[in-house]
Amino acid sequence: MINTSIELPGLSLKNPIMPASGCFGFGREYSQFYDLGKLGAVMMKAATENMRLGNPTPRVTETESGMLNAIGLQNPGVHTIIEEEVPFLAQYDTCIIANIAGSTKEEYERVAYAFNDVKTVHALELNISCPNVTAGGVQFGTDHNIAAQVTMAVKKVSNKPVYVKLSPNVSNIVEMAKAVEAAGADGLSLINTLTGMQIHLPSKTPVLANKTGGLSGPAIKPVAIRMVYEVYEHVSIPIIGMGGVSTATDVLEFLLAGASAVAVGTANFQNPYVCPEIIDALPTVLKENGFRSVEDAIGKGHGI
Amino acid sequence: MINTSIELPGLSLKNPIMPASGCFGFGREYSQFYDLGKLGAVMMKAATENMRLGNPTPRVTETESGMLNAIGLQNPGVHTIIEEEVPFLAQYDTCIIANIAGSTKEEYERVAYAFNDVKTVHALELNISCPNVTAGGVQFGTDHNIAAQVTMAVKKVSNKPVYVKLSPNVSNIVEMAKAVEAAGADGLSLINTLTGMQIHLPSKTPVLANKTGGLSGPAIKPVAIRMVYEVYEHVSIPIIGMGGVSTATDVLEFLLAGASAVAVGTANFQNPYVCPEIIDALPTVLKENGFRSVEDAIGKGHGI
Amino acid sequence: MRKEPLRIQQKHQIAKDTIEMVLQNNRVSKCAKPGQFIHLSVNGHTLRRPISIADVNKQAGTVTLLFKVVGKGTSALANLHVDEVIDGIGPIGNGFPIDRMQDSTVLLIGGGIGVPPLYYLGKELSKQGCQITAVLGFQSLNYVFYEEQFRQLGETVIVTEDGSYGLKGLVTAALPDKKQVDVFCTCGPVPMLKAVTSNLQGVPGYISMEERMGCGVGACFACIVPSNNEIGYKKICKDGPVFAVGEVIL
Amino acid sequence: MRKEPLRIQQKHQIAKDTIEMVLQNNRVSKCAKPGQFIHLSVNGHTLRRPISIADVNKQAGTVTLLFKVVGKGTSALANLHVDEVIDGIGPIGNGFPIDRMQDSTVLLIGGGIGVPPLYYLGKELSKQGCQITAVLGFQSLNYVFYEEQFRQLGETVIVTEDGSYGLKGLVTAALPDKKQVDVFCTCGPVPMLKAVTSNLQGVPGYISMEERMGCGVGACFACIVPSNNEIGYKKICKDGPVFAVGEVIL
Ligand SMILES: Cc1cc2nc3c(=O)[nH]c(=O)nc-3n(C[C@H](O)[C@H](O)[C@H](O)COP(=O)(O)OP(=O)(O)OC[C@H]3O[C@@H](n4cnc5c(N)ncnc54)[C@H](O)[C@@H]3O)c2cc1C
Ligand SMILES: Cc1cc2nc3c(=O)[nH]c(=O)nc-3n(C[C@H](O)[C@H](O)[C@H](O)COP(=O)(O)OP(=O)(O)OC[C@H]3O[C@@H](n4cnc5c(N)ncnc54)[C@H](O)[C@@H]3O)c2cc1C
Ligand SMILES: Cc1cc2nc3c(=O)[nH]c(=O)nc-3n(C[C@H](O)[C@H](O)[C@H](O)COP(=O)(O)O)c2cc1C
Ligand SMILES: Cc1cc2nc3c(=O)[nH]c(=O)nc-3n(C[C@H](O)[C@H](O)[C@H](O)COP(=O)(O)O)c2cc1C
Ligand code: FES
Ligand code: FES
Repeated sequence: MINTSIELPGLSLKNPIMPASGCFGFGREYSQFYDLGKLGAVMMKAATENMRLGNPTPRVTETESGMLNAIGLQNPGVHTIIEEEVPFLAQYDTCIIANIAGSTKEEYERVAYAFNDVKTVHALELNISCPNVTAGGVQFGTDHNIAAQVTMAVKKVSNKPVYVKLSPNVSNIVEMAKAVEAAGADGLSLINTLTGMQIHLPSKTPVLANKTGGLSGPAIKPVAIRMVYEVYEHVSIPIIGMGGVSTATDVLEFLLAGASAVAVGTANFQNPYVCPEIIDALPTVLKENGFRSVEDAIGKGHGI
Repeated sequence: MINTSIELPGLSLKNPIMPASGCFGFGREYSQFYDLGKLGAVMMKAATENMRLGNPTPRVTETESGMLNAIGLQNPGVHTIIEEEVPFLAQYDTCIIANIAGSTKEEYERVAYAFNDVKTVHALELNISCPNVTAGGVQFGTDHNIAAQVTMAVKKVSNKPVYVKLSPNVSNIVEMAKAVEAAGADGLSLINTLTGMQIHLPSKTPVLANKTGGLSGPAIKPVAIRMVYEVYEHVSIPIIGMGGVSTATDVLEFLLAGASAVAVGTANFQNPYVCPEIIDALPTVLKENGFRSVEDAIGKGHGI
Repeated sequence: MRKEPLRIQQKHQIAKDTIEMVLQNNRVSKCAKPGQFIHLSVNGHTLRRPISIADVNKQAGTVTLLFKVVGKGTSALANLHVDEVIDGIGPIGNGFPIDRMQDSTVLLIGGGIGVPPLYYLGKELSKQGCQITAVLGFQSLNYVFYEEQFRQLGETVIVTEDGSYGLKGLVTAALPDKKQVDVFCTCGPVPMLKAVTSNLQGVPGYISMEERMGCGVGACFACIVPSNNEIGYKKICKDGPVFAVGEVIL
Repeated sequence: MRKEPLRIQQKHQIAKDTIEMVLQNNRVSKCAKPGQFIHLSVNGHTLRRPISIADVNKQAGTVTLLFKVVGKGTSALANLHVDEVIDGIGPIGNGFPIDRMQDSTVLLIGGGIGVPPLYYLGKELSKQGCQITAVLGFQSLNYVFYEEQFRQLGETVIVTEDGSYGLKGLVTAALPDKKQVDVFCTCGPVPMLKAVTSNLQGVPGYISMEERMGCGVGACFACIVPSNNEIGYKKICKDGPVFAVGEVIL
């Protein structure tokens, strides 16, 4: 028997697979396809203090082996999420990770604080890296001092473990990771989307109404693997890896690079069953590659 | 008749298409496939002061809609290039752009200086962005002060127009572009490769001997388009765009984003005839989209 | 909702760049309602393509899709062969509320690739005793399809932009008098939807909308349309693609 | 050098995971030399796959490739059907210098997917009056291929790693006495090449090498092997894949 369970701060995962934030809503839709209790965890769509309507449409477009999105953090606001969405997800035997975002440090604090009394939320994912919001987002995610300050502020008000989600759009990912680790982060999420653009030839304007969007999908996997690998060598907090995962072998690649768990984003759109399929395939892939457990594989791409 | 010619500092291009540095050697091999005189220009493989042997193998691997390479600037050294390679290329009716690299500012200066007397080389491309060399490369390419210093130093010793090739692995591409423009760059090349990694499951180590490599190909095109678009709005020097180009419509997308000419890299490996095929298709694509010339299309993705 | 294998039973080109595909899948054919769509996977493509259900044969266990080849995805679909299997999620969305239209006089207004869902709708409405009038707009003669099929449902007016067939102009030029219409149903590009709803102001109507989609099931917030409801928006894939006039802000 | 369309004339599985493909292209068949390879395009893949020419029929205008399905590219190739066309660049590279081996006793040593180029080589050497001995190593019985074909060229020893067929062990265990060999030609994984050349030290020999390739034509510097020459390296795709022993540093 291959042991796929893994213990991370705040998260007792039965397996290391979770849908990535923003690619799974609050789980309702995918619960039509399968029992969400199968998942290691669910990363909810970003929560901000108040309801946000997000960017104008078009908000998504396809690229080679990937896609661009500029949703703009649309969400019903943290209080509605806590009242209406968390209870739905909490019916399932899975961990819940709340992705939190804001335009100011204070907004991050208030959103984080709002989850304190929500026992069914196991951890926070601090989204300082959304490329699609003008205030906040990018600046927080690309300046290591500001990233550290937000992390520290959230840690102070929150009673949950905090995973900081880093932006890949930086010169030095290790510096960012070390800064938020020093600021008290319990874990890291790597990576958010790369900022990209596509121009629509017939209209001669960017396809996305927001002009730029976040590039996700298999196209970015090599960048994600590189960042997880580099960061793993410089931090001691666990990493949730993501970026282009669509198979159990992709998951193993992330584990070898140093991730302790793996999120699946864009691939849900292509195949709504991708998470349970990966969960079913993972033990065999681990076994074929000589591992007895998920734990066993973590960081094994770094040699001895 | 669609006019595909374009005038850039030092370069009278009959068309805006040129093979990208490192993907075409010094032209000899591809001259077996077609007349290099068809090309707008050729960007030669990087030249360093002395011969370099580069990284151990494996040096390339395939990724989804892309590839990783870690050649490590292997080249015969600037003097051999000038004596043996430039004269070969100079037989053809095309512009020659010399890509120059180094580990120190002084090496860049000496390599640039060496081309001063080579009349057949029309411009320099200053490669401050190669992710695959440990000394130099990355630091030069990700710190805007150092990038500006190298640019200034090279401009001082060189009598050729200098196009600075920027790395996409930065938090703020516009800041980099403005810094090198202020330092005297005559043009920009955007983008070099994104740093990535792939892990080989059977051996549980990175596929590339150098561990990390540069991601190129269609996968990165959205990042390249975004950077060209952003930089175009903030500089007044011309941009040579590149990253994932494999069709004439890709070329038009780069022109709309703000590129004045376009380089084709990885696509040469898949289709050795890709450059002449694009050159043949470009007039029709321009016409179908309502342009009478290449000039006409530049920057037209920015609205009026 | 499930992912379903749809076997291509027939494939025909029925107009310029326009493909008719009859797909075999019992479950989908049994539960498909007019106005719903299927989110089709295309090999080598990250995102699925939403295509409306244009007809259903419950006995044969088939659904018919009509689509125009406009880009890489639709041209890859058009190149598939009979007996190949397409992976589709569906039927998705809320269709036209046909129960509310029993025995009424219904005007169908379709533009280009907005025409397909109206055919299945028209057939079902006919069965319910509705009287159907259809106004269908196309770019030009080459693009006209399903004229005969619509004629069998009721009076049908064809409009082409260049006047190469039927009336010249836009569908709005050919709309009947409001008073003769109990309810209208329309599908097409947003400018057409706007023009139609303003022309038929006061008449109850339903519009079917399009937007670029990610998930196609309501999870990703890609296909939002502004609404006057308390949350300020609707999801086209989940709440639509059919909305009552006034439910969303065009 | 050109990009050539190669039409699949025959396709057979000849051993576990091992495909034999006969491809029609007059020009390639006319000029292919033993040891050269073809750089094959695979739909949906950025990089081409290098595969050796395993046999040639100049009359029929065909070349035969033998390849093992090891990853995505080779499995996509294996799934192609008769009459489909593969786009290949080639023949590429410098093959075995058969002119220099006339009338000699030649030992062929192949390991796994290193066996294919040796077959065409053996056939051409036979024609030139050479006496052939072949030592071919495979993982196990299931993987053995072309035994009969090689037997027709000369004495052939099969070695399997697990002893499930022929001799058990590595090819080096089955090499004949140096004195009986004028020249050897070998192709296989680098550890095998090393072992073989050290075992046959003093005997003139040629080795065919593999490396991950980008361009396949000498432009990208991906497929470098260190050499003692003045520039310090050779390109496998352009200068090789066949090198004289000592020409490159293994
Ligand atoms: C609910 C719904 C029902 C539809 N029904 C039909 C139908 O019955 N027949 C038909 O011909 N077309 C229909 N369409 C439009 C059809 O989905 C697009 O024409 C198709 O997705 C274009 O794909 P492509 O790859 O060929 O084009 P590309 O332009 O290459 O596509 C690029 C991306 O944009 C998306 N996209 C492009 N145009 C549209 C569009 N108009 N709507 C949504 N996404 C788009 C594609 O899905 C893809 O993700 C419908 C769209 C929606 C939303
Ligand atoms: C000159 C030469 C001749 C060859 N002749 C044969 C032959 O006749 N029969 C045969 O079965 N194989 C041969 N090979 C090996 C063959 O090229 C690889 O097995 C094949 O490229 C693997 O592709 P894949 O997509 O199935 O594997 P993947 O592992 O998915 O490939 C990933 C990438 O690595 C490259 N790669 C992986 N393994 C090798 C390898 N051993 N050599 C070079 N590139 C590799 C692939 O080309 C691709 O770019 C030869 C290789 C070379 C260099
Ligand atoms: C449509 C879409 C919406 C997203 N929304 C969020 C979000 O709200 N918060 C967040 O932290 N990341 C968001 N992301 C980023 C993903 O969580 C993930 O980090 C990224 O897509 C890379 O993974 P993938 O390649 O598997 O999609 C979103 C991604 C997509 C495609
Ligand atoms: C194999 C390889 C070698 C390269 N060598 C160089 C180089 O020597 N100098 C340089 O400036 N860029 C080099 N590049 C980067 C390309 O010139 C180009 O910027 C990049 O590959 C993006 O374009 P593409 O997606 O069309 O390949 C190299 C790229 C590849 C794939
Ligand atoms: S497409 Fe994802 S919510 Fe509609
Ligand atoms: S593969 Fe490019 S030089 Fe050999």
